[in-house]
Amino acid sequence: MTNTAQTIDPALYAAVTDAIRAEAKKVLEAGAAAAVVGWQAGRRQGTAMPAIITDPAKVAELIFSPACVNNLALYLSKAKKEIRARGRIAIVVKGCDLKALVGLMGENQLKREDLHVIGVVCAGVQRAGAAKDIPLSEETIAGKCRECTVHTPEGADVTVGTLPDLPHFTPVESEELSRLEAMTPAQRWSFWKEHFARCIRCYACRQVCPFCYCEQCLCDRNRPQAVETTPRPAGNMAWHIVRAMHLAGRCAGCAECERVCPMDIPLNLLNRKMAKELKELYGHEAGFEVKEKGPLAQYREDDDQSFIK
Amino acid sequence: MSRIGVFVCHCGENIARTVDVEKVAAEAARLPGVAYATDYKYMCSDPGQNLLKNAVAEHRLDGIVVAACSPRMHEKTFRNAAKSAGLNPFLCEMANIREHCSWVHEDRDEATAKASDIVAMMVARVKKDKRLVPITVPVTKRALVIGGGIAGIQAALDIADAGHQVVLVEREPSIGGHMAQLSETFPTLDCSQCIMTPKMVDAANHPNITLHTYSEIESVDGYIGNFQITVRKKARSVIEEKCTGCGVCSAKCPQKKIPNAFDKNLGTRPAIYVPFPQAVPNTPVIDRANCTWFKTGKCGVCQKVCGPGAIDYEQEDRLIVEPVGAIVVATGFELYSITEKPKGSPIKGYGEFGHGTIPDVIDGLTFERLASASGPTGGKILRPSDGREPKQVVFVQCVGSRAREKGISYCSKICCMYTAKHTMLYKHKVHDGQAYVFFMDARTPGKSYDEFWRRAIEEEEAVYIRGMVSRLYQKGDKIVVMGSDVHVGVQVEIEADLVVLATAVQPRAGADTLAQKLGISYDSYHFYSEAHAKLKPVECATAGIYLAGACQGPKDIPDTVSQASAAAAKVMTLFAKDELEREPIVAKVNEKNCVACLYCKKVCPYGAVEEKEIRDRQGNLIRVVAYVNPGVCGGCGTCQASCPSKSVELDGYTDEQIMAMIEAL
Amino acid sequence: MKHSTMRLSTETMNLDFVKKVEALSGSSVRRCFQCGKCSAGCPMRSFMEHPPNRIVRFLQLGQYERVLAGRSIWYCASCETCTTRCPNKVDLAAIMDALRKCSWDAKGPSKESYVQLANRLFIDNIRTYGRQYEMRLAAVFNVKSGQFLKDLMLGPKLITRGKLKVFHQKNRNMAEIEQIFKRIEEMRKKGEAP
Amino acid sequence: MTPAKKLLSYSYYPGCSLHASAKEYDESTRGLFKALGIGLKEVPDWLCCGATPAHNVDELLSLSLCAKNLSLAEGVEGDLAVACAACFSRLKVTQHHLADNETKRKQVEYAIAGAVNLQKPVKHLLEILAKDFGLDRLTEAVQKPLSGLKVACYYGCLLTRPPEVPELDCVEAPTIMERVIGAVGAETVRWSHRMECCGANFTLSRPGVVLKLSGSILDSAKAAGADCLMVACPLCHGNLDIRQKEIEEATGERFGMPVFYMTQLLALAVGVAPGKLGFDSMIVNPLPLLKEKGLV
Amino acid sequence: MHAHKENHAFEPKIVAFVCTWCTYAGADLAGTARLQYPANTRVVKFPCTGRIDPVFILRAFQKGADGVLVSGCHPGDCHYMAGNFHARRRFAAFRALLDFIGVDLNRLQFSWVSAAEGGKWVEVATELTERVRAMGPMREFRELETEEQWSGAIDTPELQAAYEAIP
Repeated sequence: MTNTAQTIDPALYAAVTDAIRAEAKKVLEAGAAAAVVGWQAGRRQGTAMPAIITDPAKVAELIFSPACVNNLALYLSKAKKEIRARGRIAIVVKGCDLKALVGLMGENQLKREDLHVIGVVCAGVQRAGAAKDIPLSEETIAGKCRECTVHTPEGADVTVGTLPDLPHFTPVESEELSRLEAMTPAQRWSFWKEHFARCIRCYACRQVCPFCYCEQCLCDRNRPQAVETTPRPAGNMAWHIVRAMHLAGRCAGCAECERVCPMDIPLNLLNRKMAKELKELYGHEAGFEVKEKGPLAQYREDDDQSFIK
Repeated sequence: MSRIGVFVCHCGENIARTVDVEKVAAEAARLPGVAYATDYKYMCSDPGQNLLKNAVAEHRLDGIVVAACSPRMHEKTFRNAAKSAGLNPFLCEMANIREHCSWVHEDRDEATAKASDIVAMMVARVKKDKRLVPITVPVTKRALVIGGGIAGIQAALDIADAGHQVVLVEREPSIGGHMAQLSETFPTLDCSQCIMTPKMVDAANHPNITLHTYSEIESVDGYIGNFQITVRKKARSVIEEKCTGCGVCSAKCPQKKIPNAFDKNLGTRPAIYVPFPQAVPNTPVIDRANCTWFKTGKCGVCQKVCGPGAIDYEQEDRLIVEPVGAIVVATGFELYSITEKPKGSPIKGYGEFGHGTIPDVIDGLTFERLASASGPTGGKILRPSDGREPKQVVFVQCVGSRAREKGISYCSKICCMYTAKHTMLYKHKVHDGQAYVFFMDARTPGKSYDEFWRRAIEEEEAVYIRGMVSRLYQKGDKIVVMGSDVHVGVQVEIEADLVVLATAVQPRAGADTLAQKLGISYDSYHFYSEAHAKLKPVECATAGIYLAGACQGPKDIPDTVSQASAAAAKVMTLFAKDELEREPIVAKVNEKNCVACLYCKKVCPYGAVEEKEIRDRQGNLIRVVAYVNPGVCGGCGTCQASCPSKSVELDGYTDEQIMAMIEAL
Repeated sequence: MKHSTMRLSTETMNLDFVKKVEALSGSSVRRCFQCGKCSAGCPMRSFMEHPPNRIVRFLQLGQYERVLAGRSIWYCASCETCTTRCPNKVDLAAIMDALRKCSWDAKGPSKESYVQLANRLFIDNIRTYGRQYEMRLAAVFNVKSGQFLKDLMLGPKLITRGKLKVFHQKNRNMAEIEQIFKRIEEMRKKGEAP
Repeated sequence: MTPAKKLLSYSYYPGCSLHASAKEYDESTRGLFKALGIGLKEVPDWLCCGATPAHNVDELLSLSLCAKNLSLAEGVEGDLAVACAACFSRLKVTQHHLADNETKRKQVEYAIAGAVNLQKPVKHLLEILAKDFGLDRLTEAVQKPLSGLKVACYYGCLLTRPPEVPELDCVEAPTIMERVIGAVGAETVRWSHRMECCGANFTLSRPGVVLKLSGSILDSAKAAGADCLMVACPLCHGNLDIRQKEIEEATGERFGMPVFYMTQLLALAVGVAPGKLGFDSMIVNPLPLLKEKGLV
Repeated sequence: MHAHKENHAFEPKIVAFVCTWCTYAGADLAGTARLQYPANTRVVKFPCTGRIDPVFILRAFQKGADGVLVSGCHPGDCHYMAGNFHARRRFAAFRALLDFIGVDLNRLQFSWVSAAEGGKWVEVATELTERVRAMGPMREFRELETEEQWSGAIDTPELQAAYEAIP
């Protein structure tokens, strides 16, 4: 599997782009979907942005490239919810995006039969701020993609692309997680305290998260106020704790929150940690199958209670 | 601005001794929103309650905090007082400064400071209290009684006599339970059958009682006043309506040698049988596991000989739904068996007593069948092994009971008395025989009980040996009993002809499964738990369900009958009202914010959450939200803690109320 | 002492001793409710002046002198029948071990010296040779107990059948054995072990 | 039916008696295992387990001696096979006890200057034969079935006690010996004194005790119609065999009941030469009985 | 007056979130039995541990609690059948999160105390109080309350004075 080259062959993305276009054309023309949610080229060179295509003539706008970072599941759970009224929707998903879709199905937000899922084989996407239009390498690949286990999405209606040999990437996220776990609580506290102190409460993390689909966020409520809303350290700490807790057992690790954070807070670390704990405690992994009940909505009588006196 | 009244109780000296109540009241008066604060010697007394009522009127109070004992003690009292003063009762809260403060701390300053904190927290809470209206639900005035032993029969008769319909469900083919198996009963030695059979017939003939024998509870839905019970009527293979009880089928059945469980397998019965001659109903049942027709498809004798054509080999289990308003659980007990238990069972058998392999080592109930005039020996005491009359009989008490090593640490309560009875019955029937009893303590509290036990020793000459038995083993046709007499400190060896073990009283197998269906709690032995050991001994913590008899703990017949009548009285109290009021501590969904992730539905232990479709005027589906059925909601609040957007709230424990308390810290 | 009145007071009940026995044996003494099942099954009961249940009873009353002074504890064969059958999970065999240790440490106020002597020789044997040499054990026991002629007839029979070794080889772990004994003594001296 | 044959191999702790008064137990064990193709490797320079005298007066010493032996056994591959019931009980109790009690474990670890080996499975020969090797295979290996021989299996105290420790079989009504010897064709009698105490280590200090207790065991076995006794403990063997003559003198009753180690009978059945089984070192001569039954 | 009372420099604030059926009743029983324990605990009553939102624990720390106790019915004894089972998972996850954030878990205790376990209530409350007393005040959350944005530390005399002034 490993190749000696240090970069990912961009041929994959071009092939996938063609396949997406063909599939989109097919489903739109056949009326199997009212719209296709995918990516199109961004205004600036080497960027991409979400696209909703309804006209079969415009399928050529769809692309797939290392710049297609967005998790499109968001566009079904809240961002462009209104398009769901049009009928069956086709959606282009990377493996990580599909995990979010699966989670949303378990939470009654989506129905499988309402979707035509076009899975794309993905070797990785760019990290935030990486130089555009060059092949992905140790320098430019996103953290989550380095340890990706879902390059090929499973359970889509069609899956396009063939995975090339991949170079070995340093697993920076798990290394960072281990580094934090090895710290004393006091060290961890000051680590997070420094990061959270920078938070400006722009809520980009919330906006971009496919699972933050509540009509009214608990953290915006003022009767009672559970979390202070001004961007002060106390409220910031509370916000990030509540956010991580609410995503525990649900977050599928798309790491969009971390990508969009203007203050570079390593938010996906929290999500990864909770996912790891819930796997260890209850053997739960989010996003692999549609489960009626997540790990925190069910129990076993013999669950671990060694921490309870 | 709120107008809260704070009333600090001295509880005589109970609170005032360690808490400076005046200071607590003075500090409370300074809290924002407190319009009035005072202290009084006994708030729960009449003058105390009047003080509260007058203050509500005088100071136009819109919330009350009574700083006194635990709300578990007097919340109802003060809420009623508030109500009679014209205040919504749910605007009255109690600050527990007795059980949680004055009684557990000695330092006066610390206790006073803590009491003030507690009051401040409750003041903060009461400001966020909402007016709540009790929920009313209609009552179905029909009762279900589970178990047709003496407990169930008594409860059913009492309720039926009061004019209410009763559904009596019994697992076995006949009602009667253990009492029908007994010979005589202590302390009067009257014949069990003679006092039991009339009651069985009464129950069967009572116009208000519907009897389902050979039936089990399949499922239980609903709640107090409104249960839906599904009863599984097992296939009897005999049409009850047609059968006349003539008994020809049993007489002609070629299978005759099936051990009769009712006689503890001492006697035999045919494959189509009634368990005992006095059975009610007197309708036989086919034991399909042993019936030649069901095993081979050949025979059919019973069908041929049945005049009324009541035999139906094709009969299947039937499910019957019975709506009821109250349930009496009276599933009784079974005896511990000394045989080796399967691996994994917490109960161990008695290897030192031969694991049940020595034929002349029997249990107390087997002895009852031997002594019973309607039993397999016609009331003669004969050994199971060779049918000889035993001349030396050893009784061993506390087998399995009071033995934590064997997995049971409780006293079975009835064995001391029935063993004394056994020695007497034995002496009456075998005049030249000698009874020995190994015992630890003779526990004979009860009217005429100790006198009865003494009579066994003094007049019937039973030899009581205080000490336990280490081992039993067969030696020739005798059983060697190795015991000790701890009074004289020597080992005792008796070569017995028959050994009778007073084995422990245990709940029925499957008691836990039934409890799970009913939603009632049980202890580690699977005895059902009453709501309060002293003050609510027949109620379950689950409203509308009551306990009678040995399913709740070992009991003799007088206690069982008393408890059964008590349970019946509780049912009648419930049925005296047309509607039930219950605390409105239930969850409500904020439909505006709910996004129907249905987390609440997934965690609800009561299944109270449903999906509700919101439609526009044209009937188009707009969206789906969660809906909590207030009749079914138990009020635990797990839904609210789980709801990401807090779109479901538990009345009485809202986030606002709780946050207010935390913030008042 | 055997028949004298038992005067009970907080002074005469030595509950510290009971706690020590409980700690050494890891078994509760209080839990016993005197059902007598231990005594009923005890193979050695007829050799003891106090039946096992009474030993526990004396302990419950803090009467340790009566326990240690008697020969009962030395006549226990460690067959564990009592422990096996106790309805209350009182580990009487372990309590007996603990009592013997207490008596042993106090250089034995007991009447039963033969059993103690045999135990002592047995342990000495381990310390010296690492293993048991029954010939030596028996011979020394007979010399020390003054029963020179005991089992006189058995000896030759056993030797001719190769059952008693007259000679024995040294164990290569002898130094370590000595260390084990030494370290245990050292811990005891420091009060780190019972 | 028979599971695929696997090569079994064990480390072996014989214990003091098997090198002296119970040498026929040792010899027959080795002979039996060799005949069955089971490997047996003696732990080098093992020490006395301390037996009853050690735990009687000094639990810490007893635990330390056993712990030391367990760590010596670490060097030899395979589960630890133990023949003597007393050694078996002590080694098992040590593991059981020290797993639960950290304080004691620390003390023992200091005394033996090393960690306690709590993992090494300690197995009595019976367990190896009945469970690891399997009764079916044992039956297959029989060359000379012991048919007609009525055996009273005598368990004594320590094979199954204390409860919850040896886990060999039911603590009150074990059948493992009957099952094992039954597998090679012997007939077993039902009798009452299978688990009564023989008098144990009082053999030296208070022989009178032994005469009484072992006497009633012999009595009971005889009454049940047994030809011989079968034991798995050198101490029991000593009391029942070596002192049988004295018991006869004391009670005036004649038993003449040979007392076999279980391995002697099993080895005989699987075809080990009788000369290698130490029958000549038994005090009660078993040869007349074995000849009568056509076994030698 | 009470000669045996020790004077401590620091009296921790302990908030106890308890269910009404088991632990609240257990604490009542401790009172009825007149068992003594430190006066630092403030009880907030819930119908069930299932009702206890992790946010409350967080809020309690933010509002000055030095230790938090969460206690309910033993598994299988829940008045609402399964509330405590759900709570158990929720708290297992939440404490892992707090630990990862850097909160010393010695300040957060979970327990099962039944209505019959007055003694256990006393034991749990005492143990937590004494443990937290030895640890000193919960500085972490309190410091956050005083800090303004961008200020990583209390580095001006004014801020220091303000911090000292917090009760």
